[in-house]
Amino acid sequence: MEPIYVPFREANSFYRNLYDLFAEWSFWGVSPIPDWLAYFLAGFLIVFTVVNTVVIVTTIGTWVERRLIGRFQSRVGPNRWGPWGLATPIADAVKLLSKEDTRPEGVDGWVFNLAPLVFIVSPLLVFAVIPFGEGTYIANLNIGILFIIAVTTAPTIAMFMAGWASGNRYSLFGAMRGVAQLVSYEVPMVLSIVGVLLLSGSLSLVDIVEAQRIPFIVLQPLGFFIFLLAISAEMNRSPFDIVEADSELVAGFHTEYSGMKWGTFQLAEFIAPFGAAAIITTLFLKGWDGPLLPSHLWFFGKVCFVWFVLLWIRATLPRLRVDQIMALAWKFLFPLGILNLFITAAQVLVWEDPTTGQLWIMAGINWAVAIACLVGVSQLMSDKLSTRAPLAPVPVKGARGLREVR
Amino acid sequence: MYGLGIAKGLSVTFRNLFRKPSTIQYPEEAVPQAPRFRGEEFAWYEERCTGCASCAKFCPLGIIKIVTHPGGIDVQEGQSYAIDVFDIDLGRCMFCGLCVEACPYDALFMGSGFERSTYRRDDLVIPIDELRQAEKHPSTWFRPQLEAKEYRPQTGQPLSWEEVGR
Amino acid sequence: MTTVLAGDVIARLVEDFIPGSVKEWNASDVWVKPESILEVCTFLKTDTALGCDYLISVSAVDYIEYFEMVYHLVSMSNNHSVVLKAKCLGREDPTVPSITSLWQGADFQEREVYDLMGVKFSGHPNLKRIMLWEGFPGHPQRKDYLEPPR
Amino acid sequence: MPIRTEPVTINLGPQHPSTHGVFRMRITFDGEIILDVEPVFGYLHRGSEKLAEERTYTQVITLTDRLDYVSSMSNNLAYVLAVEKLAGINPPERAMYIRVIVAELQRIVSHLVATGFFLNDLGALATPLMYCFREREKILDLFEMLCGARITLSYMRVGGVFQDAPPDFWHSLRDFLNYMPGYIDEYETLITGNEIMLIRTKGTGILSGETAINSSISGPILRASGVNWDLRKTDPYDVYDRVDFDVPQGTVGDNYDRYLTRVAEMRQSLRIIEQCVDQIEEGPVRAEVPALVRPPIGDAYGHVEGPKGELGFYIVSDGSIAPYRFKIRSPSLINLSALRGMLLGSKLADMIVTFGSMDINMGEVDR
Repeated sequence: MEPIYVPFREANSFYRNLYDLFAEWSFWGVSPIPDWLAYFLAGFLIVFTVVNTVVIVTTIGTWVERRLIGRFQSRVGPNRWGPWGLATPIADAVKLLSKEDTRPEGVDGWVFNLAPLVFIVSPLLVFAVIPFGEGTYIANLNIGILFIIAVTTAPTIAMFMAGWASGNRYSLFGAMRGVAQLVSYEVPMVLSIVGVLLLSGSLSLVDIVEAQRIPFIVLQPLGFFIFLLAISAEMNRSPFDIVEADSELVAGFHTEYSGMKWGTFQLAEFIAPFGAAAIITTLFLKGWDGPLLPSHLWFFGKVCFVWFVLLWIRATLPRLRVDQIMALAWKFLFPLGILNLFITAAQVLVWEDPTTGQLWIMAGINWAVAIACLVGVSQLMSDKLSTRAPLAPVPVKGARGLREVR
Repeated sequence: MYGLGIAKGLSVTFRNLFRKPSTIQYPEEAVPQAPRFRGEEFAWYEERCTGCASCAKFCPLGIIKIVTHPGGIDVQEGQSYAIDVFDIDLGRCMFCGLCVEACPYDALFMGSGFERSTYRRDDLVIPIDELRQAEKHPSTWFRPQLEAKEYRPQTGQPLSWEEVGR
Repeated sequence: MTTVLAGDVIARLVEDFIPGSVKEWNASDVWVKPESILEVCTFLKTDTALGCDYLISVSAVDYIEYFEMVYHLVSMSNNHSVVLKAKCLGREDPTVPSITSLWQGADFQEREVYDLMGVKFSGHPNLKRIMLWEGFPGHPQRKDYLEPPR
Repeated sequence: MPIRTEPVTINLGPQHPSTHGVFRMRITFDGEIILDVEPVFGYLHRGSEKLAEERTYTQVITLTDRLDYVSSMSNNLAYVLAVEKLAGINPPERAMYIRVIVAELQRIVSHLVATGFFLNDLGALATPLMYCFREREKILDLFEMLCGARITLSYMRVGGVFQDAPPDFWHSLRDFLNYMPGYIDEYETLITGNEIMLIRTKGTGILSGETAINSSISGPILRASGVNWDLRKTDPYDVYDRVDFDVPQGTVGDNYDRYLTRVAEMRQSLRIIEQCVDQIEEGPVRAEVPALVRPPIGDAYGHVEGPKGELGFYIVSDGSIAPYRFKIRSPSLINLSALRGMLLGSKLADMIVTFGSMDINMGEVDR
């Protein structure tokens, strides 16, 4: 009887053997266990390992992040718990788990509780499609990139749920800002990804990595720049962390949370940079490919390097204002994204399957365009900066009255 | 130019990555104190103190409690009273050192401790016998004669009442 | 050096501009009738020779029989300072015209004087207590203020 | 078609990460734009003016430390100058030089704190703040060497300073003068050119010169609005007329100018300290003043150019050992009166930055 669905079609894939292993299992007298159970067990085993490795790497990541930011600020960082503070993540986890999970009154019940769960789903889902090494990935979807783009929009809803449910004005401010920012940064992100797709020709991440004879960062500098800004805006990382801007909105949408609910938010916020770094390595830095060392080490090394750059930016740069962030998205990244798209499309049209020589020409053109755009737009920005007319005070009829929106 | 300022800022923080962090691990390493440090282990020399209570009068918060009765060493010349109670309420003291400044006989000195913490408020009151038995490391605050001797209260030897006079 | 204008010089200037407003003067201060403070200050601010365009501080002193309002003014252009005083007799509710219309800086200082000393300022945009809460009984900085029994 | 919006009122409460102390603002927002600001304070009111009436002239010094708890040297200096004007005492030469050195050191400390927290309000995750505090610690060590305390110093007395500086104070001051300009350059490279900082602070929180003079603003905020008024130049006290320094000024009077003025003032303070250290000679540091000084009946107003602005003390004496009336002209309280004008129409993020750039110290506002 033909099994209903053969999940791992590739013959030699790692999961196929695992699935076969489970297929011959028999317990409680039921000789070969039903097909769907074997599939479920194999899948569960894989997903369980991947999710746990991601969470553990993130907890170690929190320790590394706090030590590194400490070093950036000429201080030492946590070093009390365990040797060099290595037990700090465990201590944090225990504290968060044992901390009282307060629920302020006037809070919209189950929306308040559901928000953290929805928030943590998306950074974890991203790892479903990412190829960690030569053949090791959970699923090689042929629409991998589309899946990632779809998944990275989930935090928008979670943010708004949290902001709205906690009934605190600062959270509502944070949630409104978060929704506006995430929605308006989807567009430049997708545009920069499309630039990469044009060159690689297929949506599946494995094919994108294989198509990169030259890492796409060299071929697509403008795309990489836009994608870096957009992805750090998606995760509310440093220059764009207006959602939980601690100097303005106390803690944004997760002000009213405490205990493990707050812990889930923080965990999601610390997983997101690893997810972003993984996407950047697969899309722009040729994923697992590299001479000598095994592919997993290359992948992990590149992810850590990109993660360090994100952290470095977080430790240094101040925050942009809400309207400046939106202006940056729509007036700066969006046109550049379209320009980058046109140029890449033209190049792909001109050279059908480009030889490495032609690839280098394309790289040269793209770099020239990128530098020209950055310098040109910066002149526009800087003289716009100096002539910024101060906002006139806003006339309002009565405090409670209607008000025309300009 | 757009981006150049940010790049320079990033280079500053990166350079700082390789500098020695300036944190001092407090319980293990102590912060070096200056000899004039106004701390809380008061050094009080009963031999020098005549019970004139000018320190109690001059303290802005009035937290020094002195009870004396005539009958000190040389009552005829009215030289000094016998002191029954001399306690300083550290719970309310702000370590301004005006009492040390007001003492005409150099009997009271600031100390250089700062780690006295207790669970009950009235344990913070230093009674007279504790002042008597305490090892006397007088701080050189407002005492130029100690400073002339290059005396280091944190590391030096305890001083007896003859050596601290003007 | 900020020269302190002599009392009689200012007194003469103010007297012939607003007759009957100056009460007395000494080496450096001028005492003025409380009701005419606003006119005197307008004169001090607008007059070109004096041109005191910078109000330093507004303070009140409680001399038991009367409250004395003290205004320190400085002219930035010709770098001289003027000290203007006014005695408001009686303790019940001394009122003095507010000078916030001339200098916006006086707003908080007058509210503080009202809050702590109890001198009312007629014409002040929102004369409310600034340091203490609304229902605080009495004005603590008066000499005869007794703490309510704990 | 008018969209029906409803203004929301937020209590930027006494307990908020960026109110630099216990300060509350009742703000009415329409979306992110501020419609109305109403500052509420008094949470830190300790009644220092009333307390001073029961303390002798020397005991009041400990009160003045706690006014602007970030610059206690300048507070002491202002008070001591007022009492000396009242009692007609002039301190010896060396004391005046030491006073100017320590007041300028305190100005650097206050400006470091102001700049550090200004960047923190901008969102720079405390990196510049940690650098500024690292330098501040070195100055506090100098103060500890000098008078035994780091924050509440009470170092000055009527008629001079209570004790001369120990010899190793001068060596470490010399080292400090050598390496500090390097650190200030480091802040400049980290912050001044930063485009995000430029976008966030240029053109926000504008305070024009006329409104500044009208609301009797003083200090770096006044000079950032282009008004050339610095007490150290217009009414020099101690030895400020013997040292030459220039007064940095801004043009537009927005947050960026205020930040630049403070950083430039730090450099000028270093210049002043260097000249004082060269010009100082040996000599007594305290005039012959009785411990319970009794100034004659009368009143006097002494002021000093503190880091936050003109800090003045109006003291009325009735001949007894305690001041009859002790009025503090606090620059932060008066600088607050311009806050409303600067914030109307700006956004929530600008409001935090503008409030940070005004460097208000609540100890001085509420007294």
